[in-house]
Amino acid sequence: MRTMSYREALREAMLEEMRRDPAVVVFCEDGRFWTMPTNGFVDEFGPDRVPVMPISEEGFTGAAIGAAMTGLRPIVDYTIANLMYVAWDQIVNHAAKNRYLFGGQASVPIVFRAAMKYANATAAQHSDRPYPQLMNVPGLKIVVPTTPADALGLLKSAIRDDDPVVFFEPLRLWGVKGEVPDGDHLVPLGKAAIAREGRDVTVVAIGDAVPAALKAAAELARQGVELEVIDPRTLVPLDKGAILASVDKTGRLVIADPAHKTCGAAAEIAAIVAEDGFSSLRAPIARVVAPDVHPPFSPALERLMYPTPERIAAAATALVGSPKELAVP
Amino acid sequence: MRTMSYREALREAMLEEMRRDPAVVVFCEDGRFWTMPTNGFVDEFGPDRVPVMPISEEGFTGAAIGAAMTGLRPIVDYTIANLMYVAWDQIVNHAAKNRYLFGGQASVPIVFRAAMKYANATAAQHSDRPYPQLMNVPGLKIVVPTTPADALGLLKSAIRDDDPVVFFEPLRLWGVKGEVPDGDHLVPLGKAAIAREGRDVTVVAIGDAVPAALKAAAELARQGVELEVIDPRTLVPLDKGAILASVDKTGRLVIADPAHKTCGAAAEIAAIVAEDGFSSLRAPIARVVAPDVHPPFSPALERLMYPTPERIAAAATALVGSPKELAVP
Amino acid sequence: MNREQDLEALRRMLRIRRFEEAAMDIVRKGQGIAGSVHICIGQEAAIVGSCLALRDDDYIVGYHRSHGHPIAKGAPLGPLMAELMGRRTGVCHGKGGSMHLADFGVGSLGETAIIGAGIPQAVGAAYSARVRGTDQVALAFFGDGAANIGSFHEGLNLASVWGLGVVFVCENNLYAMSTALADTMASESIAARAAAYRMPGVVVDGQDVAAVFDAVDAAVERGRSGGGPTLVEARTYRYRDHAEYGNMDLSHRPPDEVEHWRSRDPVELFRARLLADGVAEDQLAAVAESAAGEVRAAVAFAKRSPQPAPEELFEDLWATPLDAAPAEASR
Amino acid sequence: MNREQDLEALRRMLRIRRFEEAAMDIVRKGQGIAGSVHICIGQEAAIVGSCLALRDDDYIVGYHRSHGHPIAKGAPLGPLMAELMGRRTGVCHGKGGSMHLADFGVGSLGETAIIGAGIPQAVGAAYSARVRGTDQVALAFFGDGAANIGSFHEGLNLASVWGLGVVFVCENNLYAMSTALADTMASESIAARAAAYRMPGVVVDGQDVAAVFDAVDAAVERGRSGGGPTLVEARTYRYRDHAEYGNMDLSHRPPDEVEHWRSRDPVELFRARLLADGVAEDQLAAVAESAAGEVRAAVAFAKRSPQPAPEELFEDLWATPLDAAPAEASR
Ligand SMILES: Cc1ncc(C[n+]2csc(CCOP(=O)(O)OP(=O)(O)O)c2C)c(N)n1
Ligand SMILES: Cc1ncc(C[n+]2csc(CCOP(=O)(O)OP(=O)(O)O)c2C)c(N)n1
Ligand SMILES: [Mg+2]
Ligand SMILES: [Mg+2]
Repeated sequence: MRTMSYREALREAMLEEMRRDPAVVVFCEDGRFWTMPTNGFVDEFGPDRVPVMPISEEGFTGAAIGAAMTGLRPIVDYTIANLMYVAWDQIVNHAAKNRYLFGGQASVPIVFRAAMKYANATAAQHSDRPYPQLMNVPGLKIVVPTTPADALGLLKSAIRDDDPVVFFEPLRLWGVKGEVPDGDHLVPLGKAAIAREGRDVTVVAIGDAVPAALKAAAELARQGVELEVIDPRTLVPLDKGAILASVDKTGRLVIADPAHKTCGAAAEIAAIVAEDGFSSLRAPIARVVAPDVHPPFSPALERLMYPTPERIAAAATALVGSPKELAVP
Repeated sequence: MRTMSYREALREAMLEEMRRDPAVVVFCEDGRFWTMPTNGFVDEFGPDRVPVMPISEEGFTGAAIGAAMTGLRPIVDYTIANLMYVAWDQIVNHAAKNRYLFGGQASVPIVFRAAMKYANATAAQHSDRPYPQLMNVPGLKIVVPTTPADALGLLKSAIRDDDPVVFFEPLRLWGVKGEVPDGDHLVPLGKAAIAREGRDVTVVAIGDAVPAALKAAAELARQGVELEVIDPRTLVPLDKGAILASVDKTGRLVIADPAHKTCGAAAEIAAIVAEDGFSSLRAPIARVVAPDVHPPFSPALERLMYPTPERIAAAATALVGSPKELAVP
Repeated sequence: MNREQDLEALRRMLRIRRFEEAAMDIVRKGQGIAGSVHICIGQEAAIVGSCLALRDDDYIVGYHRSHGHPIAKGAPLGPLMAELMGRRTGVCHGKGGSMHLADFGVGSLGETAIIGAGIPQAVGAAYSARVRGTDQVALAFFGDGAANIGSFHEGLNLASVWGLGVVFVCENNLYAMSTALADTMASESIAARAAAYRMPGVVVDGQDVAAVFDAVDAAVERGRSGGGPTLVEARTYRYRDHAEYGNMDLSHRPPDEVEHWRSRDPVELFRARLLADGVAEDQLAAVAESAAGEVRAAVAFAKRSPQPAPEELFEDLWATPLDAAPAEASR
Repeated sequence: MNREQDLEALRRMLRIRRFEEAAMDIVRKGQGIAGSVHICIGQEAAIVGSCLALRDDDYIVGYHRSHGHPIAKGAPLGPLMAELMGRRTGVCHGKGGSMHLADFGVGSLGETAIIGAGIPQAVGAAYSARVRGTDQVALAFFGDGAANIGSFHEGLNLASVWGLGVVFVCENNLYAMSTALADTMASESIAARAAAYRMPGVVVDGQDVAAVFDAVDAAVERGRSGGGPTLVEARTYRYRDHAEYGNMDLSHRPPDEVEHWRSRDPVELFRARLLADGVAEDQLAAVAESAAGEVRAAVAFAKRSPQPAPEELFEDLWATPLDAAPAEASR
């Protein structure tokens, strides 16, 4: 075991895969700058594999697609998830579609990295969590790791995957440290983690709602309510089996997600359970998500946006009836 | 009453509003061409209000935003919904956000028109139904009319609305004719239509799934199963009250939508009912939607994509148990 | 071009012409080509002259007016025609259709229905060649309408900054749908925009296949030897309206403009040149007959090919399937 | 500029300088400015020279390095500083913060955190003026990094084709974050790109407020009288690193480059010029004191302003609220 931060895990994953496979290249504005996880890569891998990047998201995303269809495996780092919108056409109309459109003649093995800067006082144009939009687009695999070990293992798997993978990183978690297995640590796409077992309420939590759900679970456990916290880790393909099995056990479902409510990942998970797990459900499904308003700049307002341990605990408690008084910090 | 096609209704709405308000302008590539609903407008309104449009979706969407913040009310016609992706940054990061970002100092009254060419053998890059993606973005009102009267009345309301409205038109319905009230016909945003009343199963249908659901309802009625068909017409704001009231009556819900399944409008409607209408539900919710695969070019394959009367009838029938044999054409 | 190349140029132009005539015939008769069909008749010299300057392993990327490009790059015609008819034997298994022909076997990386979007993809293919240590070049075809979209700007700048072997070939047919280029671009020429990226920009007579070949050949040479990208603007004209959507003709164009360009039919011009150069009438007739025969065979192949089976709807989406994840769920 | 304008130019440059110094001080002391703060100190002449050439009812659009623009356009400082502190009295009610200052009251249509995106919005404002029959012009500020993005290309082309009164002002501070312009653009200058749109492109010394004024004034005149758009490239330098995110300095820059530009401080240069021109030291001191006083008052206003109340999270999103729909539901 090693201890590293989420951010170090991202760097380590890219380093290991670039050493392993000369087809891996990195496209990132200011990717050589000291603030970036790829700082120094140019010295080891040379300017061809870490090219200087003009501010041209559409252009370099298209270039990554052309490169991927002809033998490379680009990692495209948008640095801020909102900047994907500038390249949306290339991601949605091309990266996601080209393999299908061309009858499988070529694959598009790209990893699109997108740090999500929400809860960081950068206001609406820099704080989005756009994975629900992309979940509606077939052809993209979508990952949101929440621990350093998963960041490492999923990023390495994503780089080796032959399909386009969009890799969303809650920037809040970049600084979090954790244990990481030694050796060539791979985490498969499409496999949920049971972050905590429990019998009373299933909490499917996404991104930094996972640590929030774990805090809520620790607090409620003291009151005799046991939450089962499931971290899907991969949103497409979603490990439906793990979610349905848990709801089958608990009969109650809370979905905690920092993305917007309408047509969010939480809506999809709720719909799946309302379709395929209806007979297990003993209570309404509850979504603990960001309201349908943009992240405001002001920290006094922005902290009202995202799932907190308190909001998750309150939703879970409401589903089981009301036990003793809550005291989540 | 007048009789007109959906396409004529679009033209009529724009004509009436441009005559009424000199601030209304139209941005459309080839908007003066005979194939377009705005053909001839330049003769009446002049080249300033119907300017020639280079192929610059990002640029002219940005220009529409600048114009809207300074007193105009642009109608931006993308002609094909997929082309919105090229302008996604301007739509999502700016049109939807600017009012909020600037503390309400200016509004962004734009209507974004987007014809959806699915079921038309134009393959994946021209056949998307991207409203679920935009439903996840606060700040945009979203409309999908299904009759000529609604196309007219909703487009006129959208043009008069002070917020950005995205107006999705299933191209399959452009040729459909229907009765339209005389005079200044307005349909309010945010109000569902009960397209058919029934007591057994609620079918919330979107876009050209509405005529499909009505066919299914007519067929099932002969077998004694009464579908209630709800056409939300506006997806944001969604008329939740109408949907919940219907499910409260029927206890069963089918959602029929030509958009992709994951994180689609159907997922949102399912989630709302699983949250707020759970106690009314007597059966699992069923989604009759496009599978998570791109629209293929080949008509032999593409016709398997979207909700048909048969698929809707089958889903509704499964929810009520199995009545007599079905014979939907 | 040498004599052999001359005849190959004629053959490929005729393949395109006959292929598209056959496609229009199928559309007209309702025999099974659905969707939007964009005919490039009139532009064959610009397309073929460009592709003949490439090696087999060089790359091309195209756009919605897509039939000519893979044909000019040497793709077999049967799977292309089957694709237009949406058959399972189509080069894209019926998934792409007329706007998305692609034949990776001959370096045709696909055509896109989104204006301008192929341009940066070609840049990426050239970048890929450099990283992989090959000297392949990449050629991007696009229309005049694409010169006003962001990807044009970003793609040309990237190629220039990275010093890549890309040839940007604009088939300037003067119109984007109904819109005249003169109304949407104030620049003197599209080629003049090359200066903004410090790359050479040349205008060439797009009806003269040899002139196009020469211009593109020089650009390819430059690109292959590390000299960076070039923008070539081929002035040409399409003889059909934007797409084959019924009762479309060129009636909204100035008649003398149409007349002028029709009198400069690229196939006729080149045939006349070859005759004047002393090539035997027979030889030309043989080339013409072989092209026509290939197209007849392609149509026959396409028509007898089966429709895709329903389960094929779900094929070709993923390289590694979605259910690859093991069932066990634990951290 | 006449003498009155000279003093106004100095006043506005000093407002910006003092305002940003105060903001940095608050950041450093952790007194309540969160998020990314991009300081434009060093670039004041480019900004003020541009805005002084505009009328009060003309429009400006800016970018992430946003403080200088509304100040130069004449916005009161208190609501700007309150915005940086996320207060309800902020010019954007605390919704926008440092990257999104806007004061529509003085024609400042907002700053955007998305590179290049403001450029076409300025074009739209100028278009709007024409449709509404006014002679307002619109000015777009953007950085050198923005010259490589699609919106630059599309925006300039649209303004040119439509013949609008837009002035495109590039504050070329030679870097985009850590990336030198020379590495991402092969063109000789940003101004040279104007030729691709048949508009004039001029390079001006961005440290000389009078030179900037003259260049922009001519462009505004041209735009206002129907002569179309102009691209002005002001060569300048920022004295802080990209943003105030702790331990950032200019250590990765060549020291003599930094030295050279620091020796050309736009405020110092202009003050020296005015003194040499015979303006009294007193008068300059009075201007300086008034600017400093305004900033002190702005800081005091911001600090004593209340935080927004929780329900304000939901305000300012819609012009017409979502629940406006009547309950009745029938066709
Ligand atoms: C980004 C984008 N905008 C608009 C369209 C609609 N459209 C299809 S073809 C076309 C005209 C293209 O003109 P040009 O590039 O000159 O090619 P041509 O058709 O003349 O060969 C337009 C506007 C599109 N497909 N993609
Ligand atoms: C479309 C987009 N790409 C990238 C970024 C990240 N980013 C923010 S500022 C910046 C550098 C901008 O440089 P320039 O335009 O020269 O302005 P300057 O910061 O030098 O004033 C970058 C890359 C962004 N905000 N938007
Ligand atoms: Mg053209
Ligand atoms: Mg800069």
